[in-house]
Amino acid sequence: MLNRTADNVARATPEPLARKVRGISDKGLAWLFISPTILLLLAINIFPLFWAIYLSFTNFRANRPNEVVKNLGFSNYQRILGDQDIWIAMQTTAHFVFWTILLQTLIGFTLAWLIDRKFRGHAFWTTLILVPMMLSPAVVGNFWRFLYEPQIGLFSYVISFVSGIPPTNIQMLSNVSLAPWSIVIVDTWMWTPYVMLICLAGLRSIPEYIYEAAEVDRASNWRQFWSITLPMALPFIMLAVLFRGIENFKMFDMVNLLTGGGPGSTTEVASITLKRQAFESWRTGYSSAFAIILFVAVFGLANIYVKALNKVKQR
Amino acid sequence: MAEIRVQHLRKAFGDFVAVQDSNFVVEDGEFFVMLGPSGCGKTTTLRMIAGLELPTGGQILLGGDDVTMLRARERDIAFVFQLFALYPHMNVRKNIGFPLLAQGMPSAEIRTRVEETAKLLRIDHLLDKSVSGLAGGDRQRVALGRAIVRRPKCFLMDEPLGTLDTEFRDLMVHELRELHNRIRATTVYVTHDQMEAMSMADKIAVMNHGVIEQFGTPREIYDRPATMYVAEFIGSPPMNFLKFGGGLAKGASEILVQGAKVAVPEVREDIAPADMALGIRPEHIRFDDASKLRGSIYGTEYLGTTQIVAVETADGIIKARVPAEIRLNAGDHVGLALNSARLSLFDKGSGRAVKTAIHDTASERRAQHG
Amino acid sequence: MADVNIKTVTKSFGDHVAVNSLDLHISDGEFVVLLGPTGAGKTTTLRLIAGLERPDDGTIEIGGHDATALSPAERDTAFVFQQYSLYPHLSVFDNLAFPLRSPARKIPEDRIRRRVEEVAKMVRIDHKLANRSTKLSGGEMQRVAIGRALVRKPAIYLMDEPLSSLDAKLRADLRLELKRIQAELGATMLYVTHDQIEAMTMADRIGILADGVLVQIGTPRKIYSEPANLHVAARLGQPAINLLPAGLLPDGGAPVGTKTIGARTEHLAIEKAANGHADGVVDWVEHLGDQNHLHVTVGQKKLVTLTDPDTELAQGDKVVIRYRAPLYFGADGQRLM
Amino acid sequence: MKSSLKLALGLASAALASTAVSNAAHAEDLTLCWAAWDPANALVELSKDFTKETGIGMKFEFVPWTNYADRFLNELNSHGKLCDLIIGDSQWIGGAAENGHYVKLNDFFDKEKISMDDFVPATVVGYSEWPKNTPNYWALPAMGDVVGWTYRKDWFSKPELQKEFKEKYGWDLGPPATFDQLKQIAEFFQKRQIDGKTVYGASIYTERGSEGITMGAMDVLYSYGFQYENPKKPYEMEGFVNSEKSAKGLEFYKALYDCCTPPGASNSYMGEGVDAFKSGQVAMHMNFAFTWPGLQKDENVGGDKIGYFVNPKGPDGDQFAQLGGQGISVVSYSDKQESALKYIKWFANKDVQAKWWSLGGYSCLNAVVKDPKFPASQPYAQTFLDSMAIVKDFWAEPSYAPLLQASQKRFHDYVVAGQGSAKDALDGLVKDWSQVFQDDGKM
Amino acid sequence: MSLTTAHSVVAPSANSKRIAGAIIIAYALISIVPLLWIFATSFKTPPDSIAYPPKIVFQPSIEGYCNLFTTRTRQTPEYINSLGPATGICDETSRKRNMVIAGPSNFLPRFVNSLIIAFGSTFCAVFLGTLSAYGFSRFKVPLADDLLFFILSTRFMPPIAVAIPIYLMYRELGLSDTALGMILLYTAVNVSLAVWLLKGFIDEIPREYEEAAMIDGYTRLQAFWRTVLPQATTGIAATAIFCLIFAWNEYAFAALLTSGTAQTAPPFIPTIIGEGGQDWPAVAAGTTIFLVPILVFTILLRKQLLRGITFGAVRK
Repeated sequence: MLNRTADNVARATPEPLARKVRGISDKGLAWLFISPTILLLLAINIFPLFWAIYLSFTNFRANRPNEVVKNLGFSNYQRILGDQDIWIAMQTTAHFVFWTILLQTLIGFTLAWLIDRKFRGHAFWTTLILVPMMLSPAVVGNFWRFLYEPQIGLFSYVISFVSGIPPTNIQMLSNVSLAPWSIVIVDTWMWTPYVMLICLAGLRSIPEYIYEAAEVDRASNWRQFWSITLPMALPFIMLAVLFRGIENFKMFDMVNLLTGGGPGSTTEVASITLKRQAFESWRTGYSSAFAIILFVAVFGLANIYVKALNKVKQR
Repeated sequence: MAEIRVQHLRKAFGDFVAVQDSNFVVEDGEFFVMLGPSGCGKTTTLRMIAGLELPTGGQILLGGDDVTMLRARERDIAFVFQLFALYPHMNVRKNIGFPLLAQGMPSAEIRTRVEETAKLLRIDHLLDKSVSGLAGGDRQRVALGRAIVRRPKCFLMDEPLGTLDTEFRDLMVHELRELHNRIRATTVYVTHDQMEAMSMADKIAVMNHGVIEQFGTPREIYDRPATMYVAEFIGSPPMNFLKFGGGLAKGASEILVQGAKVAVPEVREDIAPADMALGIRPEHIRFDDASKLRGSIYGTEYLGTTQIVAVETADGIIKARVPAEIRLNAGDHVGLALNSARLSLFDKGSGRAVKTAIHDTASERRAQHG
Repeated sequence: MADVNIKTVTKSFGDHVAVNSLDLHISDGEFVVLLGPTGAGKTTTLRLIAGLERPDDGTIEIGGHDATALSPAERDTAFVFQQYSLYPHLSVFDNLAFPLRSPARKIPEDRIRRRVEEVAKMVRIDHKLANRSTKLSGGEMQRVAIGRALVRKPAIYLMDEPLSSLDAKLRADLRLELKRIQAELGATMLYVTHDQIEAMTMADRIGILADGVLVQIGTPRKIYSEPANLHVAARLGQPAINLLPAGLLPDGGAPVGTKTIGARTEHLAIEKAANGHADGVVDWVEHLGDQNHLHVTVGQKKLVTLTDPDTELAQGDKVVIRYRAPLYFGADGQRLM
Repeated sequence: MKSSLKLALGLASAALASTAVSNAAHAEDLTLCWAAWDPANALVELSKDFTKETGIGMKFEFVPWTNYADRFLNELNSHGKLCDLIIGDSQWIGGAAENGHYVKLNDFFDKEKISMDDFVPATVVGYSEWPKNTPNYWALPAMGDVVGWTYRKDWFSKPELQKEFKEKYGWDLGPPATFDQLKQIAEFFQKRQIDGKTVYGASIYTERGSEGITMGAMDVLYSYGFQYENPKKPYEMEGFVNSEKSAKGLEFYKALYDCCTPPGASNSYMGEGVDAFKSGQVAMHMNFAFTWPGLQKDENVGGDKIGYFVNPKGPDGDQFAQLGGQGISVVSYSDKQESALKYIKWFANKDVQAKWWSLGGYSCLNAVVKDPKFPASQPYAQTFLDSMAIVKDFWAEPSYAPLLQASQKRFHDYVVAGQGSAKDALDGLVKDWSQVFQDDGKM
Repeated sequence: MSLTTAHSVVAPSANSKRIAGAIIIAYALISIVPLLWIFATSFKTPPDSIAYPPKIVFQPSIEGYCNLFTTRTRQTPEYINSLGPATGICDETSRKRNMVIAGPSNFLPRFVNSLIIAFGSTFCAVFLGTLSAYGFSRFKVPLADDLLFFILSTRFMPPIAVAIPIYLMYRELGLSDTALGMILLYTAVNVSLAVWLLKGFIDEIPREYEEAAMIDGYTRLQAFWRTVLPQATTGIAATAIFCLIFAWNEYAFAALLTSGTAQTAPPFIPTIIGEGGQDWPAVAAGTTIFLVPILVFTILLRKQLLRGITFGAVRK
């Protein structure tokens, strides 16, 4: 039953057109598609990275273009690793990373766990909770300074209202022992939603039938939480911790605008130190060395962590 | 082990009635299969028996106890899920041991029980493997292990072979049935695959739209389908229907189909004139040039020992299963001889089977209609 | 339509040889089914013909021309995939029209419309042309997928287990339909499946693939009744062929060198033992409805045959079993003539 | 989804087009960079005359003091073309001259007959010259500035407070002459209820990020006897920077911070000081003189309520004040240097300088400040003149930034965060500064 | 049988839903308070903004918005009176405070910069990302895993560390403080994320679609365009939101590598000051305007956003 339309319309690809159809070879296309990205990254990431490595062995200062650049060998590295202040900054960073992650994970997981009940309107409220993480840490961090003002700030007022402590005693940004918490609070406020989302993804990845299985296996709610919910969401929680860990290790904008590292040097995290050395003191070579050290540190820690994560995932 | 008694069970989700007034009894040690297409209410029924779903009405008795409104964990049942529902973060040993752990059994005892169970299922060599790396059949065995390790009152299985490859499925069907023969646990098994049901069940309930259409042994259901629906659902190819008209009188044993007289099992009830259907299984058709019931060959499907022959008659295509040696060509005219003793008669309107002599032998084991 | 000639084609992925020196000729208008288990090289063969993979060795001729080096678009084949057959972002109509809208074809839209409607009727989906392709049932989707292949008149239709994701009833329906359409169009078709029923019921010729090698090719009857070796014999038949060691039962006619005897239902005569002698015992009679299996134990071996539903044999009956022209296999697994 | 992508593209291209248009329209505009503060806003107002005269439009890039140095040194170091004219801080002059950021103005001055002798000498040295005290000019003195104090005259003159103060301290409440007196007054007002509000003693500089606390602490340290280096041996700091007297001065500054500043004033510089004074929180307020015109005009604390005094004397009677203020320079990376020079020429004009003073700027032109009518022209004019007479400035070295970094950290760690002793802080400072000079090869 | 599982007994009870809902709503409301406060402050007068206790009820004013867009200078009443009648409502408001509007502020150009740079870099990152994600997903690229890991690892660097050599490079190339420079930089930072996210999305689209198209007579490029892209739109949208959020909010690079011409809003807004310290109503007004686009995007594209985040999470 060969009818004519079929013949006309659907004839084999006509010979002269065959060449047209051939197009670019797969290999050519692969490189065409990939190379712009690779080139861009080479230009904007890799080349500068190698330049920074080179600079880290010199005394180059970007604000002294006319000076002779001397090769210092490893002395920049020695100076950094022997500098008390740098170690204090690293400690401050670790402290900040630890507490923000702890709080964000605890609160974020709890929120996710509650949202997973799927109460009426949960989608709307979830979206609302997400809003802080969409915002610019710099712009919002700056505004938090206003909220923290001891005499006029809303935060101090509310805390004072609730606790009865006079607002002038709630000097979040001035008090040496409160200032670190002021950045922890803002970071937690901003990024708990992020951890919550990843945890939510983790909880949602647990199929309901697993709970049904546990139900028929006669597991109590408590046992279900500890034996099913938590271990199955663990890879996600660990992932959230990884992401937040890397981000907070790099943290600059929010801290810079909130406390600027003060009072004294109590909130001076590594990025702030680096910024001061690189763009205020203009010790370019020295700060390049510091940058490389930071990079290696994050990279190393992240790698170790990812290995642990993969182990958890492959159980 | 215990008997399961379901009475007037009903489940509605809003306006949608998933299960309507179901009644059946699964006797102690019986392998009971609920068969039907997806959405027929079989899984919902199973989940209500398990306590994963609470019924809208009716009663469920487990070993004589009313468990209707108890949660799953308060009933002593085991459930095998379609997707196995293994705990992916635990190894085989922990998966099987989990129900015992949840019960608070000491770990030494758990260990011995798990190992016993694993040996029974021949997966003892896999105990310390991660479940994610297991092949489908082994996962299935682990799921079974988790179910039997606790020695519950009954097993409930929700299409447990649905995700396995066809080749493997046949193997598992036999294995499951063998396992049942060994431990003789009351089992309720849900499937949409009639082959599984026929191979394993002691009793089958065929469900459709929340209603049990027929309840009985596999042979009853195959040989004496209670409705046209059941007749069509079971069998491959399914039962052929030829329409005929007019009423039937009690005692009649002949009908007129397409102008041909066809002998049928003696009718046991009076039927007012209506559209009727004659049901013939493909294997009950022979080619006989003498027959007045005629048609032409539409196509054949060669199956080796047998072949399926599609015959175009005045009333549509009829499929016959005949030995493969018979050579037929498309377009050949043939006469169809029917095995009178095995024919079913249906009221086309209601789909209900007409009571005839084929029902005699089994009248006391009559299926309950829902 | 055209014939396809595959000559000594080999394709490896790393260490794994997917297709090993394959020779296959598909005549114009022929329906060839490649049957084999997962990993036998069926799909790779299709992909080689379509041009989605390049052979390591050998040539592929389509319609008499060497197509080995051509891109998929130039080869003019049509392919129905096992899964993911429809573009989810397009309607049924647009899915069907997609092959015709190839920029290389330049077919006017009104002719595309006519052709699509025609094909839609052929695969009985014309009432759903405006639907989103994601809103169809499994059977409808597969019809559209087949329809999409049919809108063109390519040199060959390549089908990769197009029915495997459907349930048994639908599969049976579409099987018949596909065969009908192929016959109507006089289409050349290479169809790949692991389902022996599909192969037996549809094929003009069946090719049995194992580990990348074409073990045997021939008509279904030939393959069924004269399998080349044990592997082929075991692939076809339901219940599966009984493979019994020589000497288990009296096998007078067995040729020299017989190691294994293959016996299907038609190769066995089973009767209730009249006097003391018996070869085996009936295990059980399995009533599967349309089939009834008789399970018999002979020594250590189990034997399954089809039986009449009303057989007089019952569990525990002692039986006498005799061969009726069974299949004989040598030590190397090859069938002995 | 397609539509939202399109929307994004549309937005982006529309935005591109709009800026392209606006850039083209103002191709000839000059951009002047300065700090964001009152005088800068006054300069905007003043510059309208320049545009009227020459047709050259003016754009302004103002950055708060806390970002000022950061941002513009970054801009200069990146050889950016943002600023054609820059009013750069006094300490930058060394680096800017040596690294070629500024256009040298000697030839231009000669050509246009602008004489540095016409300007207040301290401002010429402070804002224009590099190396110091040589006739190499890199800027035209633009804004004279110096740290001084304002106080609440209305509170000081309340009879009941005067009486109470006299009883407590034995001398009449009035502008302090010494730092000890200043602290007594501050203590007296700290947490006192005045007109139903809690008030505090003094607002001082405590800012950490840029230069705040250094400016404030130095303002005190100079008068306590602090010296940057051995006058006989450059860059020898041991015993000068960290002398006992210096330590006393720093201890005083911390004591003042601890006892008498408003709550939360741990990061306070010019802006925060103004806010504290304007909102009636503090009795005294350390700040650069530039703030005075604005405060004088303020409806709440200005007019009769405000008084001014020169930075008090130290224990030994020394009296110095921290120099502020800037010169205006032409950026050497600018494409519009000619127009920029035109602006400087216009700005050096006597009439413009007079209007500059009247709008709120501090002219450095002798003709303006030496005018006999000048001291009476504003209530703060005399205090300004007196303060300008005693100025000292921070390092103007090319390495001023790391030097400042070190003092910011050392001072803030000690004064605000309370770490270690004053001596420790100054010892550390000597160490840090020595390192900087070593890196520079000057030690 | 999705219908039935939704009613499972393991589903949370009505009571637990109520409690969970109450806690979540409470958290959501509390966490949104700072934003409401920013919004409210933007409509306060400067005195109201620093009142104690903080004013919840106040007379709304547009002074903050006026101050945001203008530069003002304090002058004597005599001088102000000499200028002639006020032009416009902002002028009037200023004069009430003895201020004169000296000119426009730099907020608008900075906002426009933000738009250009954020959308421009997002477009580039998504464009490049889609191409290379497709490349990595479909072709055998030598050292693909290493390349992918390398692409991702560039995100481990603290921005300040990256900024040092970029600063020097841009200085040499004349890219300092240019929109092009910032677009390139943000594209480079975002493209690594884009490649990873999009590769995940594209991996999910079965190859069979393109293969079918290629067999049907399309070239690979046409097949990519006609079959892969339309199916990847959700993924592309999700990726675009991420890139946009990053570029829109980025502060460190913007603060270090731009000073005016190409400066974006984030480093600018914290520098909005009044006569003293920060002019909080103006800062709040700027913050509000700055936050609006991202809020609108969040609400419009929340589904893609959720998918993107969780997807990124699931993949790694």
